[in-house]
Amino acid sequence: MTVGLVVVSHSAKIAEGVVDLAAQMAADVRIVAAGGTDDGGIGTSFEKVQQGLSQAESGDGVLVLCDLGSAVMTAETAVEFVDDPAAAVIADAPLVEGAIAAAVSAQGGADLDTVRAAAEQASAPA
Amino acid sequence: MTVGLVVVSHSAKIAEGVVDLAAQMAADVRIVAAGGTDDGGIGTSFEKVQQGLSQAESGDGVLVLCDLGSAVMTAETAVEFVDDPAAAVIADAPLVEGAIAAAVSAQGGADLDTVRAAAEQASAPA
Amino acid sequence: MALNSQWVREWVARSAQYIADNRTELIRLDREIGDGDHGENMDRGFKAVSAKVTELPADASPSDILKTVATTLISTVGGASGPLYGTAFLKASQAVKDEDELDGAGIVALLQAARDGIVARGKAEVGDKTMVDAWTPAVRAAEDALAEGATEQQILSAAADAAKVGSEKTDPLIARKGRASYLGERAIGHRDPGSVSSALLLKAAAEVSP
Amino acid sequence: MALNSQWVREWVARSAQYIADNRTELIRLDREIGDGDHGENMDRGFKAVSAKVTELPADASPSDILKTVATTLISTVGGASGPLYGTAFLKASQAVKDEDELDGAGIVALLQAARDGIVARGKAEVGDKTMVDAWTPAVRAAEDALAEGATEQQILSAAADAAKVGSEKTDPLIARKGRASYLGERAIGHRDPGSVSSALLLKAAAEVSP
Ligand SMILES: Nc1ncnc2c1ncn2[C@@H]1O[C@H](COP(=O)(O)OP(=O)(O)O)[C@@H](O)[C@H]1O
Ligand SMILES: Nc1ncnc2c1ncn2[C@@H]1O[C@H](COP(=O)(O)OP(=O)(O)O)[C@@H](O)[C@H]1O
Ligand SMILES: [Mg+2]
Ligand SMILES: [Mg+2]
Ligand SMILES: [Mg+2]
Ligand SMILES: [Mg+2]
Repeated sequence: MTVGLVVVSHSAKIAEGVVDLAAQMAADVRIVAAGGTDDGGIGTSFEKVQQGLSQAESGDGVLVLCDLGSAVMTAETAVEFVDDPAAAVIADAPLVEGAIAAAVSAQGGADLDTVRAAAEQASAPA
Repeated sequence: MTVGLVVVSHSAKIAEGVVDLAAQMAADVRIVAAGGTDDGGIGTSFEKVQQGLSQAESGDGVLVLCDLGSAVMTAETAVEFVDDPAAAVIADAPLVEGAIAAAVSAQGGADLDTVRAAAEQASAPA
Repeated sequence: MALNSQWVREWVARSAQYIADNRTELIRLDREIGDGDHGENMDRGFKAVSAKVTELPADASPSDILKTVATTLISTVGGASGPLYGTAFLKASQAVKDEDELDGAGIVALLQAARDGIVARGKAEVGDKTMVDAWTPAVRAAEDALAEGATEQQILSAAADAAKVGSEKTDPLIARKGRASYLGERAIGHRDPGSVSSALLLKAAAEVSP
Repeated sequence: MALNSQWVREWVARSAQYIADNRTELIRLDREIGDGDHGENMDRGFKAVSAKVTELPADASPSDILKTVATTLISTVGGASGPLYGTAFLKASQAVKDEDELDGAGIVALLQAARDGIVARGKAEVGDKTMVDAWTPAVRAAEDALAEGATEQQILSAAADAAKVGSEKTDPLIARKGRASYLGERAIGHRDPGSVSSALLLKAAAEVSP
């Protein structure tokens, strides 16, 4: 299929909104929201990220986008618990802009490295 | 008071979530969500941005954060319709990361130029 | 024959009709290299414009009508084309301020102002695969026609034809502005939707010109 | 006296108590230079940890218990301190694998592994105004105490005291990691909340040591 995406945010709304937005330009890409704590508050949920990683994986790897440093740390921890950690990488990219660029790149059939590079080249709005 | 912020996104959820997140670290800053179209769809609303500009203004100016190029264009248009266009500037910054950095800077009492610089220096998650 | 506010009203009505007729096609084009809403955005905008223009007083000037078009598009389109076309019609309105009748020079000034508004707002250049690729050749063709002593109708027809050719020439381009710029080489082979809607608007302007 | 799984269980229980007692204070500190949730995060985490550890079979090893602490914190804390402490306890669990009793060297290995886990996860250095400013002096003090032939209890007390001093020394610092790094000079004069919770955990470890 294509590279999948997990959108890790401290806010469930942000994660869901980013998925809506990115999906508009990437109908065939698995993009999974992992936002907020387990009880819906502001924060990150290891379980949501873990589920996101497995839902987004369709055999071509997963790129993880994060909003704050603690989201990155949660995501890194979750990636270490995955069966094949090399199949999931965390982008050093801004959340919304990186997710859109990555989604469009994945939609075009790019591999994980290329999708990651697309996210990491995104900076301010294009 | 402090510099205010308007968060312009194609998604109402993203804009609201960014406001929730930024407000956590900036209790005294006016941060206004301007997300989605007038009927709640994906897109931008000139009216919402215009209202955001006036609600966020408390005398020290407003910084506008945007997600995509069309949000920037909508925001620029709205700023041109404001009474004192110099009091509202658009950040060349990623939406979530820029908003948080700007909110914390505004909370500390920084002026509009400084708040803008804080947003524009934010890139990937810190 | 110089063009008056009646021409502007008919331009608006015909534009709304062409946009409605081409709604599905504009959606299809935007789905290929964008988010698929250009037809919806433009149709919502021009339906609102039609309604607003009908409500204007009978003695509204061309500038008044163009200003209503501008503010309505800005408020209702909801995509990049909203501020772009909105700014275009706003600048056009300012360019023909205080004129009840537009001669050839007035028409060219209107078109130039519209194009300059789009460029000021979107910062795209010719070749960036945007609506500028329709507007800039249209303005050039109108300027040339004016210099050759053409009628208002001929000026607008030259602009419309050039816009259509300019739009077709976006097919092989890589986009450097707007959403399609995310696609890189994958945009090649697809026509820019905004250039197509621009060509429709200019076609409408020419057709309703007496 | 070498420390066994009973010590780990009591460490967990005392930690949960100290975190609950200091919930409001940790919230207050995090409100000054963060988002105000550190007390809530840690209290939620350690309440869950207490419950999970109670459910473990009676013959669970120190490593087993530490692993349960780790995975529970990772799953329940919801802030930066979740993956940080989670990784700390996970590495500690791996460091004492297969040991039923920890002598002084075992305790030092546990503390080193925890600290290294935090550094690996958060990439903070001493002086960055984070929990590392409590852990690194704690580990050094424990190493020194071990070299001087101290008892397990003395090693843990030395670590706890050093962690407290290290935490106090975060007051004048500018933060270079975590949320407080957004504040620049405004972080000066405030104690890092994570260093305070770290000092509490190490105090608990020392106090329950026989
Ligand atoms: N920066 C720009 N300059 C000029 N035209 C642009 C620019 N960005 C986008 N466009 C035009 O807008 C069209 C897309 O409009 P629309 O679909 O309504 O907006 P959106 O991309 O926000 O969904 C594109 O086909 C292009 O012609
Ligand atoms: N990169 C890091 N390395 C080490 N410790 C960190 C790092 N980032 C944050 N911390 C610690 O985490 C504490 C904040 O924890 P908490 O409030 O639970 O998380 P959050 O900042 O996500 O709300 C800080 O006081 C600091 O000690
Ligand atoms: Mg579109
Ligand atoms: Mg759109
Ligand atoms: Mg916190
Ligand atoms: Mg938090």
